[in-house]
Amino acid sequence: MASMAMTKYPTEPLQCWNKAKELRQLYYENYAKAHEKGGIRWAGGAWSFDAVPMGLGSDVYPLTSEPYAASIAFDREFSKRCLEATEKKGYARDLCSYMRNYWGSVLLNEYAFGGPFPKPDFMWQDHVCCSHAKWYQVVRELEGGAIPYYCVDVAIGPYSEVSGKQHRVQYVVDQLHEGIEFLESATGRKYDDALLIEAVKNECRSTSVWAEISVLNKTVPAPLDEKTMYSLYVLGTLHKASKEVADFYEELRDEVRDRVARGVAAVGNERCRVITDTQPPWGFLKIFRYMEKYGCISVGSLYTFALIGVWEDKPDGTWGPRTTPMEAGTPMETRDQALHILADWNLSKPEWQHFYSPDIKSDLMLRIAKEWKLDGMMLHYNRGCEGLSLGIAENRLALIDAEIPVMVFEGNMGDESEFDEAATRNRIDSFMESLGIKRPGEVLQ
Amino acid sequence: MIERFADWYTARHDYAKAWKERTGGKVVGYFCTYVPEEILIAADILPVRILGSHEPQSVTEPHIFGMFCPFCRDCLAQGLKGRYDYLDGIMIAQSCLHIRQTFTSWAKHVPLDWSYYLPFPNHVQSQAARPYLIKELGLFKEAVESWTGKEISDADLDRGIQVCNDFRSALHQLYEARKADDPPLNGVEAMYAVVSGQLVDKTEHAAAMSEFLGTLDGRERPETGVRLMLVGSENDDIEFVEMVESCGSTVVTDDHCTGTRYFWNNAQPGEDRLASIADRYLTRPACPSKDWPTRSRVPHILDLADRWAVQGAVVLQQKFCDPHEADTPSIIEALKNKGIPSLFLELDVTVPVGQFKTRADAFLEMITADDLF
Amino acid sequence: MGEQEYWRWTEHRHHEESINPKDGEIVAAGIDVGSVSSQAVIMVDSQLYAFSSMRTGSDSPESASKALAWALEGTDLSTEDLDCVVGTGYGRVNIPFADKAITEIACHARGGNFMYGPSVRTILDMGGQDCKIIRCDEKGKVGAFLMNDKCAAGTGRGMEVFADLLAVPIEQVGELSFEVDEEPDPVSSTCVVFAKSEATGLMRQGWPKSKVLAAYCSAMAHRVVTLIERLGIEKEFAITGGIAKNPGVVKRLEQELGVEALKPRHDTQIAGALGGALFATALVKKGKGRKKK
Amino acid sequence: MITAGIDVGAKWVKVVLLRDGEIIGRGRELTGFEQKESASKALAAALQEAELQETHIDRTVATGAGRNDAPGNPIELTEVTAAAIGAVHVDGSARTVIDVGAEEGRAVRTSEDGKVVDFAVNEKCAAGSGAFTEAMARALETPVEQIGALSLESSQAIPMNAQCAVFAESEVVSLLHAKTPKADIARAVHDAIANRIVSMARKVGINEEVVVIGGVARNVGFIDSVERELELKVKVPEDPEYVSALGAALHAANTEA
Repeated sequence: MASMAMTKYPTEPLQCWNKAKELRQLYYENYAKAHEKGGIRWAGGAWSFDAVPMGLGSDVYPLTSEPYAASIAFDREFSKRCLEATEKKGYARDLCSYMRNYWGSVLLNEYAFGGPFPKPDFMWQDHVCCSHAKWYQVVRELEGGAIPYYCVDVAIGPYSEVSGKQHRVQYVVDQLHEGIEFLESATGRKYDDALLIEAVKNECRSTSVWAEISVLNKTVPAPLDEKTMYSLYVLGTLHKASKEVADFYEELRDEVRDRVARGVAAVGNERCRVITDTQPPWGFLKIFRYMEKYGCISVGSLYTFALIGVWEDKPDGTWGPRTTPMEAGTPMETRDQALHILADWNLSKPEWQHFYSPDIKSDLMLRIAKEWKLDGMMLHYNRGCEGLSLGIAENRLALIDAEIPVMVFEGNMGDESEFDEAATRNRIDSFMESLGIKRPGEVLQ
Repeated sequence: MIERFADWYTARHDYAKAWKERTGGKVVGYFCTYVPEEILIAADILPVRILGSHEPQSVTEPHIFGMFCPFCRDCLAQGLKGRYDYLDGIMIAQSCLHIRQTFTSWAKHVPLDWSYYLPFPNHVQSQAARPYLIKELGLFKEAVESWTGKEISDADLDRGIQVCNDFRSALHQLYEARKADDPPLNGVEAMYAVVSGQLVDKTEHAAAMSEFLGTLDGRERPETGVRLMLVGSENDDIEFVEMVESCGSTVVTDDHCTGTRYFWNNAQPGEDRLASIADRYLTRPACPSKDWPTRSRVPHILDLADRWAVQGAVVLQQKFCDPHEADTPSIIEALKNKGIPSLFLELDVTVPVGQFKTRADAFLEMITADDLF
Repeated sequence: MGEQEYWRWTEHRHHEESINPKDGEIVAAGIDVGSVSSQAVIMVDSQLYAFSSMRTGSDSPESASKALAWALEGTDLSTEDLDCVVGTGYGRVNIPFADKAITEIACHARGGNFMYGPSVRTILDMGGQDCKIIRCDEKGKVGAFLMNDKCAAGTGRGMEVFADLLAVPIEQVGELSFEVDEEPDPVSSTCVVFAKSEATGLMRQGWPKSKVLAAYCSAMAHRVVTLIERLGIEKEFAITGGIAKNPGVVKRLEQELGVEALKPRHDTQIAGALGGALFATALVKKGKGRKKK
Repeated sequence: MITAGIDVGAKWVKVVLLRDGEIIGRGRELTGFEQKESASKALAAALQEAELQETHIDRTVATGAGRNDAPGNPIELTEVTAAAIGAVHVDGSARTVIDVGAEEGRAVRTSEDGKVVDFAVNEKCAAGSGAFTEAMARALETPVEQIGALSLESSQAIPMNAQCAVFAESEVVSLLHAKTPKADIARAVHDAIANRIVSMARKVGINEEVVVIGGVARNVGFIDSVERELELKVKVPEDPEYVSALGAALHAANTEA
């Protein structure tokens, strides 16, 4: 009854929800069945330059490890077996929990979507956190040492310093050229630059449109809640450079625009806006539903906005989608041009900047707090991910200095044994009390 | 003789302050051994590696999430407690995420004249790394020049390279001596000798070392126990090595960034000084965070084990050190295939003697107990 | 600390009347001073003659001499008759009258080999504060071993904490854990202390003790299995130490491993001291005993 | 107006009755397995002291891990807020509140009117709670209520990491076997848990005054270690274990119905 009484805004389900589910399903099938059609399978990270292998042909299918590992984490029983298989192999329990789930799936030779684990024909990774390159180094060993592997180092310092230091972009571009030679020798295929250019354009489109969608969530009430965004942004982590994803994001953007126009809310009783930080404990997304009882909605996170979204400062001083090379009319006829654009575009990814200083991330969070009209933030101290938890304690201090209420909860995105649901609910209660928001039971009075 | 190294190790802060007093030069504290000390020395700067103090502390929790390694937190504690108040600047060469946080939090909360982040390439096995690093070393050189207001000439660089090479060569001779059936020094002494080299003026250290090497033959030899090598992450923990050797072992070599990885190879002098330095750091025995796609550490470690005739390996790492955790099982496996047993231990700020001594004792019994069967 | 301590194993001793130690060539002793209990074993020419098992006090030399004295009680032997004494366990470094200290790992392997015969290859010893998996050869010599990491989940202590919490004598914990209609889910927490609060929660929900114990025994068995499989299990498999007397853990562990543990011929708690006594005997044969001093 | 504050903790249930802000009754009962019963008993005890019937209570607020088992379908309040309100009431200068109970430790930064500004809770590890000292007391074969005084007799500090309680226990045992004086071990134990707690407190910031509440605050050895680690004196109100119950009762008086 309470929530009924509080409802202020109209809500309705997303039209393109099912399409998102289908795309995801199809993606994992295509990868598994690639060989049936004489196609190629490759594995890599959600941040890999997936546009590059697309130059090998239109029948080349990726499996990106983080979202795959997250799907494992959804299945608690399977995840438990995966984590244990990895531990039994002698790997530490405090390693990246995505990595441990993924390794377990390889060790058990079980694919989360049925059947044995489909071995990739080659591995194509990128490296910004300690675990990225080691991830597939170990996979190659677990798979017998024969799978060709290339990894691009993108840790060249903050993008803000790139201007005037073009050798830093060049370092990435040089590796991408080296990588294309690798791809040709690994697959015996002739590389097609036209396909690469096409893919780069799609990547710029999908990642900038995702930022546009995130911007729409500045609206009160928010048209999307973070729990929903997870299921949508994931497509970008699967295959940001594919036409399907780019097209889907444009369709989604139009629908979200329409929701904004009609004042449709994700959470009807929205009265407290927060964002979270780092990946959530995937097995426990219901904590978001618990927050909603208080009318508290997470409108996103730097993670959901900027893991895939590519951003820039807009003339009016706000944060918005980065202008694509197509819009800017930047020439993209040659392989080298395409690779330069691709490298520069990715290096500007906000979610990569905090690797060099927590201040960069703190500033972004403060900016989001202002532009997205937040009442507070919930930081997930994520034991499962060193990379995104990097500097999180300093972020917390910076937010408190800026007098933004912060709640911290400790957990693990992919290892449920490190998340305590009851304790977390209790923290949310305390946090809501400190924000002066009464518990659901009292709302009627 | 060895006492001098031990004194430098224990009184490192007094040394640095005295050096500053004496020379009027600048002291730079650095994190990670990928920092090109040649360039700092060329600028008459004293580079000191920032290490922890192995005491439990409560000051870093607000700054570094507890899932990061104890070493990076112990180091930050030193800064927050003002133990390095004599530093003029700090710098880091990009490697693992853990120690990077020590640098960023230190730069943020401990007021300093200068700090520098050198985005050292991780893909050292790629052709692309060399031209990139040479340019970065150039930028770094310029940054030092504009800070000190003094140009670094080729002659200066040659001196920096020479000083570091001589210093490393001396340590190599020390390690050569440890190949003997009855090494003239034990692991604790060797640790004092190598780690102090990361804390003091390298010319002074090299001089002291050659003097010490001269006394080795006449030296009364400590009793030789089971020949062990230490493999893993940062380890400057004297108490730990004392514990392991007190159980009846002698540490004869190591693969630590506080040990051989730090001084293993020299820079080859050439026309392009920065290129020589770049090559030196790109080809040194790698930190696991840079050792990919090929894991070059394994053959290197097996080679050390072979040449120093080790009977067993203690594989240890800072708790939560992901790069090492990703290597450890493969290393243990490779050693096993060579017939070298290993004992795995996790390092924390302090050594839980009770638990670790039992493991160490049992490990050594395993290697030696034959005569009782 | 007046109230009953359910978590302590009961104290006991025994000696073999059929053996006359005076006829023996070598009389050797092994003393295992553990964190919770201490055992002394006397062997005559490598035959088990007498043993005692009692609680450890906070003074290890005292506990050691007490255990030894109790083992000798009622025999015609006195400490002077011992040719060699080996100390093991946590207190090993602090047994003044011991000729040598050898770790519980080596001793459990050798003791296990004596107890279960030369076919034993993998030994699980769950002590109060650590859990050891030991690989050994037909002579009982250690080939490899693995111990729990800094998280003590799945050590004997956990079981003691539960016995205390539920006021069930530790000897009965195992049996009681089978008095359930169906196996409950294991307690989720791997931390001994939090498993305790989790158990308290379950009791508050009205779970019977047996069900709570079942949930904890299986959690513990599972934790240990993971450790065992890290080292890799090689038959025959045997369990030493107090935990071997807890069918609640042992049966569940065997089930999950798909391997049966050998049945013990002696009190499994004396395995360490037994191994010590065997080492002591070997030392005498090597001329390292007291007589030669 | 008469209000009741019921704190159903992991080990004890504490009850405070207020008449217009004045304490008129208190009750305490071991929580045990029968949480509901214990809570009612504790309430009954408090009512008896106040010579009142349950029907006289205008509003009840419950806090603590077992608050949902408190009698008289109370308003629920988390431990964090209850601790803040209670601590600031007993000591107006309290800005950093450290609350250490049997199984949880928490630190709260408060405003002068007792509002929660920031808080941190000891994460899933016993090393930062009373359970730790209890386990260590057993290893030391010293009654837990004496271990505090014992550690004050210590003459030297022994660095020990508060990690897994059981693992630390084996350190204690090793130290015992190494003939380390019990007093020094006791201090090492308190230093270890204090280290854990102070780390947590530093997270929310140390703004004097620092007030320590909860049952463990009665442990003089723990307080001594905390003060050494913080390098400042802390305040311990009398009957520190009742402060959160008091906070709950005060909240009951102040929430408009």
